[in-house]
Amino acid sequence: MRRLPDGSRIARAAPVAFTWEGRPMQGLAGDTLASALLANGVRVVGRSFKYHRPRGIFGAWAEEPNAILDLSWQDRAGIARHDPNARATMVELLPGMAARGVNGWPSVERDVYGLIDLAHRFLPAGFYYKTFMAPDWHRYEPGIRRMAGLGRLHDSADPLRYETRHAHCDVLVVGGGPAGIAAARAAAASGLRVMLVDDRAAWGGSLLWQGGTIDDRPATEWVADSIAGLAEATLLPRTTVFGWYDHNALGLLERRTAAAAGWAEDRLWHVRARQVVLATGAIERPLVFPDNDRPGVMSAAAVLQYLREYAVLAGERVLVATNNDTAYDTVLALCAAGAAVTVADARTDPGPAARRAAEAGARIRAGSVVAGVGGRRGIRWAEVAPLASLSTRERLPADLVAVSGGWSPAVHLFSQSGGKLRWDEAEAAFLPATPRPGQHLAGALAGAASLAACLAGGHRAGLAAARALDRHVDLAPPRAPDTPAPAPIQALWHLPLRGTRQWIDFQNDVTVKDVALAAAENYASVEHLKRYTTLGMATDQGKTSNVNGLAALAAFTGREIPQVGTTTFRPPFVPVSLGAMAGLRHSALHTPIRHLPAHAEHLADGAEMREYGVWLRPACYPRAGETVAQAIQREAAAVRTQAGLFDGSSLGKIEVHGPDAAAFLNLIYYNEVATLKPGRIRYCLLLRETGTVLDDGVVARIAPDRYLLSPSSSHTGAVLAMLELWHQTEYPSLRVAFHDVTAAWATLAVSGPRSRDILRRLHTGIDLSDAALAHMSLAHGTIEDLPGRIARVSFTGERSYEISVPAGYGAALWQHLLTLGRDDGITPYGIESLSVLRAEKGYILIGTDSDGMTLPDDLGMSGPLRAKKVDFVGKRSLLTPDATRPDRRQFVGLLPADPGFVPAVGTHAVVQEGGARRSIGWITTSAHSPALGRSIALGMIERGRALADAGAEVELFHLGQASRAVVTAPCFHDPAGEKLHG
Amino acid sequence: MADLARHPVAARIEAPGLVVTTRAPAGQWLVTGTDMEPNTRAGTDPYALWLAPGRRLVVADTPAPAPDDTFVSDVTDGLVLIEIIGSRSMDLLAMGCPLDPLSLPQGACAQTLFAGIRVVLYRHGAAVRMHVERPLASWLLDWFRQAATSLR
Amino acid sequence: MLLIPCPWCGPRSEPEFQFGGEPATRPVPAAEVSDAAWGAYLYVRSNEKGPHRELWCHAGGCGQWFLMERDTVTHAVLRTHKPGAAA
Amino acid sequence: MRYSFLQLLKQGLSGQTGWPPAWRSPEPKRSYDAVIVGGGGHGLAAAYYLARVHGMRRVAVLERGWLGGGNTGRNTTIVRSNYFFPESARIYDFALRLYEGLSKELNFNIMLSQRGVLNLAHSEHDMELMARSVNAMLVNGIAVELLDAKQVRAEVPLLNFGPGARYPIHGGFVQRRGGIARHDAVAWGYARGADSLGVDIIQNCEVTGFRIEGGRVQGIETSRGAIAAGAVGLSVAGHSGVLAGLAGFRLPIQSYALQAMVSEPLKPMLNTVVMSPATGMYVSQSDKGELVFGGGLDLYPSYAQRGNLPVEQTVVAGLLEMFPAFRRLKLLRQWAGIVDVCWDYSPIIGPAPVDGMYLNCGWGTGGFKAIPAGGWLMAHLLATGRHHDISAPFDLSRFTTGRLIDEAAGAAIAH
Repeated sequence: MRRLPDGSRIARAAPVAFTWEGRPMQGLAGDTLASALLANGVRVVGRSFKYHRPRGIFGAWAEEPNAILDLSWQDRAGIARHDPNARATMVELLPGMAARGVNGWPSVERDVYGLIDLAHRFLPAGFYYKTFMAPDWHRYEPGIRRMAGLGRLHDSADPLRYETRHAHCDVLVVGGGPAGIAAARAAAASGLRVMLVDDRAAWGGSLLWQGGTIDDRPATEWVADSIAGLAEATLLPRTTVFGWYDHNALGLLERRTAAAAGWAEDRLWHVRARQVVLATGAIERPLVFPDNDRPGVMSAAAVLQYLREYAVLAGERVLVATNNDTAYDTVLALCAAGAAVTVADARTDPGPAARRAAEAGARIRAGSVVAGVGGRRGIRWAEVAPLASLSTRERLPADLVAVSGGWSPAVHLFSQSGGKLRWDEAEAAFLPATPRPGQHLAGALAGAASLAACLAGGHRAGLAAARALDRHVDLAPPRAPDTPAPAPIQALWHLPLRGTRQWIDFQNDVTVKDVALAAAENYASVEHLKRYTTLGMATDQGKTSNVNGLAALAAFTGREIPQVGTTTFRPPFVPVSLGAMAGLRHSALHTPIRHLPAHAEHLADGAEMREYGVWLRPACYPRAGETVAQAIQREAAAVRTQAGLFDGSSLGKIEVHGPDAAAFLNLIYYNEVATLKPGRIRYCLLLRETGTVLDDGVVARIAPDRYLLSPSSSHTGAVLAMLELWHQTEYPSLRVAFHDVTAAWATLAVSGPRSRDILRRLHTGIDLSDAALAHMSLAHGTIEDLPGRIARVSFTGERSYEISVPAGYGAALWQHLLTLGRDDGITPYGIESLSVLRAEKGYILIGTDSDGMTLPDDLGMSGPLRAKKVDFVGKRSLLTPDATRPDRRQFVGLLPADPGFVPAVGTHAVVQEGGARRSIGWITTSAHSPALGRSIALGMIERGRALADAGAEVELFHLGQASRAVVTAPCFHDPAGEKLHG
Repeated sequence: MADLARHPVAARIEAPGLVVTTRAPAGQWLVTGTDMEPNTRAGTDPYALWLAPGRRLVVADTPAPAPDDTFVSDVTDGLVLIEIIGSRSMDLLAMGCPLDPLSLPQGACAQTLFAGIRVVLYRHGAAVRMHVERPLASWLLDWFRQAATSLR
Repeated sequence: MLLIPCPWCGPRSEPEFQFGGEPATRPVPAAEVSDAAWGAYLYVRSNEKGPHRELWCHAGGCGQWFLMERDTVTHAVLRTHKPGAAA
Repeated sequence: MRYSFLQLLKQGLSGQTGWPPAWRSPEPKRSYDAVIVGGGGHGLAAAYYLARVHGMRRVAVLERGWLGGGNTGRNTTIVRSNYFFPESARIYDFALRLYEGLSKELNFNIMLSQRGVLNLAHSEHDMELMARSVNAMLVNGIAVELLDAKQVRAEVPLLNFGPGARYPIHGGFVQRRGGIARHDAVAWGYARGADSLGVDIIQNCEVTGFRIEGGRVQGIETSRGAIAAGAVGLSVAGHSGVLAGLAGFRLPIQSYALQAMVSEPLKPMLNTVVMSPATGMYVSQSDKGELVFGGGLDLYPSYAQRGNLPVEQTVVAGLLEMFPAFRRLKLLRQWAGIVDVCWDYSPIIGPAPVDGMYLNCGWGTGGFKAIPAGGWLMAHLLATGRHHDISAPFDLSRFTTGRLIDEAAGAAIAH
């Protein structure tokens, strides 16, 4: 193996320094890591998964099964990057790259674990299902896990951002080879929005190394002109279309050469295309023969590509083994480069291509195959034998065996789109059957065997795509000289040689014997074969092994290949970095969060902000040296004794308007709302059709045809969707409309005995007397010259006023109220403090005290079920046997036997039944109550109300600790509510 | 009488070929009543954006009286107007929204998801305008700040 | 990634929509509905393999509910229409 | 032939050519005492226990495609029994206990790796709900531990404890006996066991109709001829609605795609199963070194075993929020099973509306971990015609009485 002085695009490019296994080496600008390694004579690049046999570079692009390396480098922005499983054939060589082999110790060149191969007789496919059972798998698993896996995760977190981009086009052409370019050219001529995508850096696909003439010019000139002519189109080189999703949506991964600082070069594209042309080419199949996994056995097409594109001669004494004509391009190129070439062509009459090769100096062995190779970390010799008598061997010195077993069209995307495959006996390949709607197939994918056929097929596909979008174009198709039809391929699978080891899946070490074993044990479905032997489950996903595997299975089960069929093609076509899949959705940008209008003020006042539902809200306002718990107690006490200020702006505000507003809401809400008088407010529940409580909140009637609903902060979206659903589908004739104005208003609550004294200092036209503004009523008016309203609603149990002004003024009103109330000890309080206060009152918090099974009666609210005649949402569910059984869990208070002990939320109440504990419910809220000077709790307990009436004591259980508590009514403070009405 | 100050949500984000700024419209109203052609914009100042059958958002750049219709809610402070202008604005939109820009000519408007958030999107002269709920504005502007660095 | 034609907004991408279950008319009045009939209304589904009648909401767009007939195997959208319109 | 290390050595000396078929591929007989439709884990386990526990010999399993090819071969292989309600705890822990002895019982290594299943809490509210669940489990006799943030970090250092975390980790709870098992091996182990006891496993045999007379099932029409049956069991997961339709009734089931993904294989780095309902993902590392991860359902009914891109990206975004170090790893493959989801996320086990026909379905996202119990209880139904007391609460009638077993509501987290 050596670099030739010239004869390729990059032969005289600038040198690029890199290291392999710590050893400095030199490649050229434009090399892949694989071509650079070959140029430096590196044979062994890895070790196989099970037997740790040496592995060398086999292919030249996405099909590569062996060269999976640990790669560290600095990207063009100087950021340290690492890829534990980099496919060397698809890595563009950059200065300073450090590559290392994986899965070998101390190195892949000299791997101690290679000794395992000596025991290969006792380690067939699926051996681990038949042993490792005594004492049990846990004894053996750690060792097996250390042996498995390829690269190692560096713990250096990847600091980069990954970009996602959506795009739309009329015609997406996948594949920038001759067929794809011809299709894009034809489609673009109609003025349609065309997108042409290819996973290589340069356009032309196989033309890059196969040459040929198009329109009487070198193919590369035609490529350059065509690409230049596609200036209007979106051209995406270095981009792999990795997945076909519903309705012509495709996922693309672009490997940019440059990205802005802080951004990864990977960019994910979502493309929606009205028409798609698939010109994804084909993948060469290896031949299957004894020890065909040795480093130095390579794909014939890859050898040609390394020679023509990277000026790397992969061997001096070459045996080319083939069953079809395509390998002869490689033979001619090798002869021209001065290599000694012998060809073993399985066909007895290989035809004109073989004659041309002989004239070029190659020795032809017709009707022959490669029957074996010698050498462990490289090829020393190869044996050729007539197919008809495999035992008569001719040993040839060789340092390279280039193999071609035929070509499998890259049907991955076509199959993902739901396309069915058909076995073509003449081509010995699975070809796409009928294209899916909006889909056109061209080139080698569609079985085109010559450059002329590719160009014609691509052109036709481009025109067909345009025609499907009512664009008719007449454009002359590109022409290539007609080449004589190739001599037919002769299907050649594994060789009938007993006692030999013939590889099908190089990376996962699956041999022909393994397929025979699977067939013998009746793992006879192709899907069983894959899972039992792990054939095609490695990081190349069977690109070079699947067809050889199922052909072997067909032979061992007496079936034809089409009867065996293929396994399912799944995205992604090539592995895609998880960072690219997630895009910008990480850290703060992972999921949106809502801020209150007075957000900045809360931070300034030292609030401990926490996420509640989708809002960021103050939990409490710890002062210097205060713990959160102390702050909560202080704030709660202040509200009980003086006054507190709370930001309730996140509470839902849905305006409902229309002549049928009252009638409609009455059909939805559990409580009676049609009789509510304007200016009055009622606490109501909303049920799901299953009768369970979706949300609670207050309903205020503004006018005969106007209501204001106030669902809880985290349920506003669900409530609005529910109202729209019932109105649009069940009651479309009712004249009512809903406006979600939650974000338009700031709502601040002043609560406590001194609350009204503070509000009197507020300049407002609203009459604050109890006569004019009783508890559970509201009034509109100006507040400091701003349009607003004041509602007397309390969740603390104290006299409370909720003041609403346009959201832009929320911050200023917060400061203003603090100033007005300073002399009355006004104290900002957060949600955790509010939770203590509402717990003292036994007020329910939906989603904390209740859960997805709670019915209204469980919360002690059975009135409306009896009173309301209309069929409100969920009504019938309140009459089922389960809804009316006596042992349901009910909402109650609990006073711990030890007043100083606050039982943890989530503590269960238990009873002893038959020597075992049974849970009869749990604590949903608990706190030390400043008002009572002791611990209190709320919970849902079976037959809770009866226990409360009897003042019964229950046993509590939390993480093994027992305690006791008396069951009480939920309200611990001012049960008559005198403070509210005052 | 205290003169309470109004705190708008304001931001300006610049990158090569891109300027993202917040605007404070004089008025925004959620209106139910007369219908209009779905997903279109009518009028220049004030102008109306279709939201649903029989529902529109009326936006006034300069002070104007509230619209007169069956059901009007003033949401001036409830929505933040973000304006995106510059040669790279389409690239930025393509990062956040699956909508095809061609389906948004002058005179069209669309309610869609941008960075996962519901927005109203439409062209306004050379710029693209976007209304987002006030509480989500700061998060979305943070998204713009981070996304814009990809254009440097 | 489904492309769903909202009856008002035209074709939009899947994340803008929410599946709302199979359309069913609620048996009324509550007092005359058997437990079995009510259980069937709440929980039993046709769950067709193939063309399937569904309720959807263009939640990320105009917020409207609409009916869709969709093939649950191929995901082809056969038709969408406004509620109440020709079912 | 018994599987053992010695047998491997003995066979090794003769080129591993002496192994018998793991199961036969018999032609279907004209009649059986019991026929189970669905050759996944649940169906094969039911057939095994019918023969093993109830001594029945004329039993068949009919599989439309290849055995173990449905959800059994498409899930993320997690086994656990950390459930909220006593009825759920009993059935899932019964399954876990059976799993613990299954390799020996079947003489087939199912690679049960009880490495612990860790659920994460991302707020104080989460921790409170978690305490409720943990206590419920302890009372149900399921050993679980509540952990604080420090303990979680010690267990899984790779987790995101960084300052910019959108979902800070406040703690979690772990079931040590939970873990993963090799899903294919469970299907193959049961198939081999059942076949060895005389059960006919008939693949590529699609049920096209039922012969029902007098409200009782008499036989089954299939793509390979008619088969008479004394009793019929349905275990076809996502296709339960289709089979029910053929038998003339409907089920409270909606079929959804549930996606799963694997990364490229890496050296060992994650030794626990980690679940984070809030970020919508769960993950473990397979013995081959791949990260196996999944998340919530695709949000609309589907019988297409592929899943959609938005949910896939949401799951990956959740995985990376919990494990930022994984950003550079690459996705190797993505697929989906079709899961049969009930309103209360609990299974349906018991008699079907047609006499002589029995249901074991509705497992939704939790079917794999329950295979041994589902099989055992279905066998009991088919053999005796009556419920075992563990399966009784999961009878179809609960959707009429309203007595649902709503695990999602109980634990307040989607499981």
